[in-house]
Amino acid sequence: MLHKMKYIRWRYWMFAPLLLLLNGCAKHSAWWIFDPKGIGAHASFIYMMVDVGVMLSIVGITAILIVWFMWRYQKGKNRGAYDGKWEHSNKLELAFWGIPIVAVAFLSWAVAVHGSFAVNPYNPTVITKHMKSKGDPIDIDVIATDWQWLFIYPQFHNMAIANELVVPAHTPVFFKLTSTAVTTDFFVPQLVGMIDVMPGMRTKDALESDHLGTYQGIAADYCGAGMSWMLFKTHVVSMADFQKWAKGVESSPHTMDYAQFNRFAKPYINVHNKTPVYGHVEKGLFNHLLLEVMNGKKWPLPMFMTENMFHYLKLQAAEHRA
Amino acid sequence: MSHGHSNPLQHPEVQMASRSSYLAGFVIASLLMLAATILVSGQVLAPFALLLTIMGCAGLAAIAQMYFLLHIDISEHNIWNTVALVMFIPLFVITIGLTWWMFSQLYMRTMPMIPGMPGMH
Amino acid sequence: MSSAHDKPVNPDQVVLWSDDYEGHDVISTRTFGFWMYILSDGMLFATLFAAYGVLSYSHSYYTGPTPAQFVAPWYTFIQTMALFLSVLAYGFSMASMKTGSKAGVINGMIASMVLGGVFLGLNIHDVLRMISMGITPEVSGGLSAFYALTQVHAAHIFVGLIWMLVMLYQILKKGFTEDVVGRLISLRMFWQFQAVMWVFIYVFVYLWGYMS
Amino acid sequence: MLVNLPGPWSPFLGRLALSEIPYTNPILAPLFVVIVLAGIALVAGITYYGKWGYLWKEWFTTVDHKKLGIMYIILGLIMLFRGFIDGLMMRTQQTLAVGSGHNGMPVMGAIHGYLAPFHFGQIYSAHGLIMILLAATPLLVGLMNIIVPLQIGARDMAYPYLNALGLWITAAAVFLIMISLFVGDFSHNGWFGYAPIFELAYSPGVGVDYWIWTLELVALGTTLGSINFLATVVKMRAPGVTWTRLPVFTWTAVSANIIALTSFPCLQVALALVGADRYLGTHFFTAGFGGNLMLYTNLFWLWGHPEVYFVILPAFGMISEVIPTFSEKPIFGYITMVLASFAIAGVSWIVWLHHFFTMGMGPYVSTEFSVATMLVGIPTGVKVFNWTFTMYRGRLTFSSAMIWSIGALFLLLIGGLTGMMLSIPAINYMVHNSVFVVAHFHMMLLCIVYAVFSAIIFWFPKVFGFKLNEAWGKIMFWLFSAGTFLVFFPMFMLGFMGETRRLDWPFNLQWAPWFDVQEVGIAVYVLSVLAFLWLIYVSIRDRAENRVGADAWGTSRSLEWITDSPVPFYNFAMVPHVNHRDEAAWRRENGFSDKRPEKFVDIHMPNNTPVAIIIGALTFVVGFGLTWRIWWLTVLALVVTVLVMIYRSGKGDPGYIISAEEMAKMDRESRQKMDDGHAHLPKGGGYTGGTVTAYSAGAGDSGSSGTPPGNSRPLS
Repeated sequence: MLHKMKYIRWRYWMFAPLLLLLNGCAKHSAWWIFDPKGIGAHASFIYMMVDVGVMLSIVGITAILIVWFMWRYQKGKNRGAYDGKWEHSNKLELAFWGIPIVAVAFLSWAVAVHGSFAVNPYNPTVITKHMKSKGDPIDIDVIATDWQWLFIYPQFHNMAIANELVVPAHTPVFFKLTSTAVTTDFFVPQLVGMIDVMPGMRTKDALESDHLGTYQGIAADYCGAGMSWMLFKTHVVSMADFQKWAKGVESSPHTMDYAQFNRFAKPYINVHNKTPVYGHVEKGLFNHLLLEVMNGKKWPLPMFMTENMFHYLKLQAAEHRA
Repeated sequence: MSHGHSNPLQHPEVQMASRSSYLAGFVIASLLMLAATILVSGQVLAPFALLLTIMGCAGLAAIAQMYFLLHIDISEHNIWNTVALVMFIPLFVITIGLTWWMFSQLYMRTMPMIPGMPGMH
Repeated sequence: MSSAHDKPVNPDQVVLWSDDYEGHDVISTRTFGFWMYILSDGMLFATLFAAYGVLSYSHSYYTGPTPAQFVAPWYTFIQTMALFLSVLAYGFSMASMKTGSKAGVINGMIASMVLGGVFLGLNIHDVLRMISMGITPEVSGGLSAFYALTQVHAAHIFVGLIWMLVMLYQILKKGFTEDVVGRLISLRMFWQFQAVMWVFIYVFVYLWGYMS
Repeated sequence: MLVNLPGPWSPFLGRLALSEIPYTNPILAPLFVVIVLAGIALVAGITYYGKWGYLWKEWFTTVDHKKLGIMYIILGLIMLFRGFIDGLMMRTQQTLAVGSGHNGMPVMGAIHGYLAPFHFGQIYSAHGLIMILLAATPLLVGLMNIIVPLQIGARDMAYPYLNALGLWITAAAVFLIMISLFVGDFSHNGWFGYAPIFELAYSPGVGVDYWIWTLELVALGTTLGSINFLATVVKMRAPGVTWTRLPVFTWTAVSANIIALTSFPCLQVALALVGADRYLGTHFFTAGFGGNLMLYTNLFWLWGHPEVYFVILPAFGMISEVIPTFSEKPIFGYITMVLASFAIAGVSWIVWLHHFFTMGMGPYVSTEFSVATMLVGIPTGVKVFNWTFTMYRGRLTFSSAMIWSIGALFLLLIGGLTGMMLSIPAINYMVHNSVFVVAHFHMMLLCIVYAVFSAIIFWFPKVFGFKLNEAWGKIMFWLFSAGTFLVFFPMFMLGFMGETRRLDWPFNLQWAPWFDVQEVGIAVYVLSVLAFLWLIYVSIRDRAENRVGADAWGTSRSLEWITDSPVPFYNFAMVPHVNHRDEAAWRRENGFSDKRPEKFVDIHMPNNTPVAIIIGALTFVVGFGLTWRIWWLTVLALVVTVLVMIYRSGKGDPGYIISAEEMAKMDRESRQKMDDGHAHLPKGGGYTGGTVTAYSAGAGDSGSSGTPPGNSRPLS
């Protein structure tokens, strides 16, 4: 517990929310949504600003009106004239319906319709419209298990890496995603919005970033007790670095076939943040798993496996599983 | 409250029962179902035309039963029942229609046609 | 409404309490409430239909049989006629109530129960036949939805039959009191509504399933 | 056909075994002891004071809509507290757990914070379910139960027995979720459940079964209630209560109950299908065998979104009653207000997809639901404008009820602003499943809580005959508001910092300061709970000084304010003839406030019945038996339920008649008591904040000192 107390005291040194606010322009901003580094995330951010701008003007004026009326018509102060019969005005009611209708119409057209196509995860026009001038797109197959991520690169000798994602900058990346266990959600706050990852289903997402750096990826939907640890760092690196990294991974002696995947997919809480790499993955593993899950294959949980985390970690360690 | 004030058998909702209208509802619905069954078991029409036809049969039979059996009309004693039904019908349509539409899209987008997929007879 | 404020009110002519208000119509209130229950029951069926629609794609039947392989349209048509006749018999029973004929009501209701029993018996026979062929709800999502929709309807019929039994006893015991009459009318709506729902189940589940 | 859980099973006790009771848990075991001791003390106290007969006769078997409403509200407040404790535990877990390394408590089996993930999951699942369905819903249903019949001049609901049944079935659901604390566990999949994690393979315990049956029972109780409300308003209005004279609260109750009636069956189906998957081995929502896990989400939100408006609309109605009263003006734009309620109810049916924009549907489907969702903003905006302009040219009294309502307005503004962000797919992808969403819907739900507290303060004198303490009402408001700000402003910020929902271990240390602020906020909330308890205590202690007349606030508007406070069990000695939308204001302004009926007629009242509470208990047994798979118990309880219902049907309820002479006597006694009580009243009779125009100080109908006549007892 001593360790704990020390930890807490240290934490209060950084109890400075205002500093954090000012910190917004630093390289690793804490305000992930306000600091988008991916093209999709950036488009979403712009839409958010437009929407907030329009809505805030209405909501703000209303709030000011409420406060003003509260001040002006307070009983006994005689600041404003009392009219106990005034309960109707066609002009005002027209405005009350008109203002929201105009605002909603504008937002529907400018943000909802436009934005749904611009950042449509399957075919985001913000990324695809410039595609020719950019490099060849990269495909990545994403497989979520209980509770790990496996990223397969079909164009690079079907190599794979778990719990870490490396993508080149200035290059569109297209994901195919599925899960072998339960539903979860693929999310890299600074790069790309969420898309559900579902067993027996295949969803798609697309990402492009022009900013080198490391960004946090999250399993954003509840998928069981290991969810909080189901994280992956996303590294956006230059194409040259990416090629170099890929060379290294491809030469890894570890391979992932269906049998190996069965071991990999057993429930595992990634508390130690392990990121194993696989030089080669069985061809068509993604579709194979999709079919297996459709045929009812499961990697079920032992009962109450995370009721006692210490006990569970001991079990996990005893199995020597990566 | 009118407990025991009047003979319940004189209540308009008792008096609205009518053998002829029940019979009419029965005959119409039965004939429509018969027609649908004959069409389907004989497969005499192209699938889409057949589907439209039997949908028509179901719709008409349901309307006939609503009108002749359940007294869904605008008479004084049934107006509220009619209002309630009219309110519900769009919801039935929304529940079923929007769900089907949504899933027709979702299936296309989340279920890739993989060789060996179950159900691909 | 603001005009009402401005009108001068004559205190001698204003009515503040209604001394001839006899209260509400007990039977109508009961049947209206029951009609709303029926509509919410309709919503229940609508949800099941939505689920059935989603689970009636070819891959929903997994590797198991589709309705085209196990539905027998004419068998189910006989079921349909049994239900429609039962509803008709109940309608005639209600028509007899207009004149206060206890015998007419009871005879009609017994006929209705027998026909409803026939419907239910045919349904049980059909289910047993399917189960003996290995067509159970555990086989596929599509079959789960098929069973859910048809058997929820059958459960309604079962409840209706028990209700009729109770009403028979009440008619004999109490005669046509306000409560009994109100319940008989509610039961009439319930029973007729099952026929309406059956039209949709028959056409969209059985016939359409047989077609595709 | 039946699928049993993996693990031991016995025919007699099902899955129930001693090992299912978490007596080694260092939180639950002491809590259990405390609850048992408190229960024993309560039982002993009731026995000592000989109150069992009173409780049974006046409360447990009652069919009086006011008493049922009070019990609903008590139930709702208790569950609000339970849900709050869950919230406190969640906030504390995140505050302790944030950051890397091991910073947990081994004694609780947690490597981060003090809760292991499985426990944390249960806590937020219970929190959500309780707050929405067992706190907000009973509070709103309870208030509607008390006020709607009074506002339309009815003696009771259309089906008093059904009303009691709805309450006791809801109570059964409450018992079921409470017992899950001490016997077995609760679902860990969130209050709305995720497919396919609630399937047996991924949730092998009984937690999900508790969740299913609790929800099914609430759904049943609420559907029964909604039928009752609609029939009451359609069929039981007093003469003169035309559709354009219904108070706005009654209108919102109508629109809300239309939503409940139409949407709850969807929930019942969705959960029944989950149950079928778990109990019968069907494949509705499984990933394999042709099931479709997206279908569950669809069916659930098909109910879930209308449900959101089911809870918000009555809250809007309450605000619409409180603001005009304390602005001394009629509501601005009555017709638009009613239309807006129905527009919200209607649009609520075509927006549900916005709960799962991220599921991967195409831009066309997304756009349709996005635009539909934004359409909700139009009538809601209209309502806010109308409330604002009700205050315009008014004479505002900032009583505690009024400030709670104005607080609700501000929360609604924030909730609306953020709601418009979430309704747009392009934005939603970035904040969906983040705590930003959590903060948004807490704004909306707290808007309801604010409206409920406003309504409780506002209508308390009508039901109990005395006002709640104004000062403590305001203190509680400010504490509660400070808590709200401190908890939910950081939550919005954390959403922008990318924190997703349901993290039992928040991995990013940069979030830590905000968690600490939230923890402080929770502490302030605890103070507001204490303030509430003190508010109740002082108000009851000083009740003699706070007695009120019929028109408790002096500026009240709708029909319920013309009858005595506390409302006698027969509501109105004579059914009123309604001449104006704001009948109480109209009578006051034309000098009829002191007019009492001169002629009486026989009235018919329903009898009390023990059947409702018996059926409630039986439904609890059914739920418990199903949860633990004790088949004989389930079947037995179901059969007995049916037999009890048949018995009740055969027995019927003849009710009883109060003769005209008796009625005249009771009304005379009521007037006598009122005259006695008058001496206690502050001058003017109404709200003590100042003189009230258009209200004659000497008005007769101000204050009955307590005991209403007849076989009813005072509620205080």
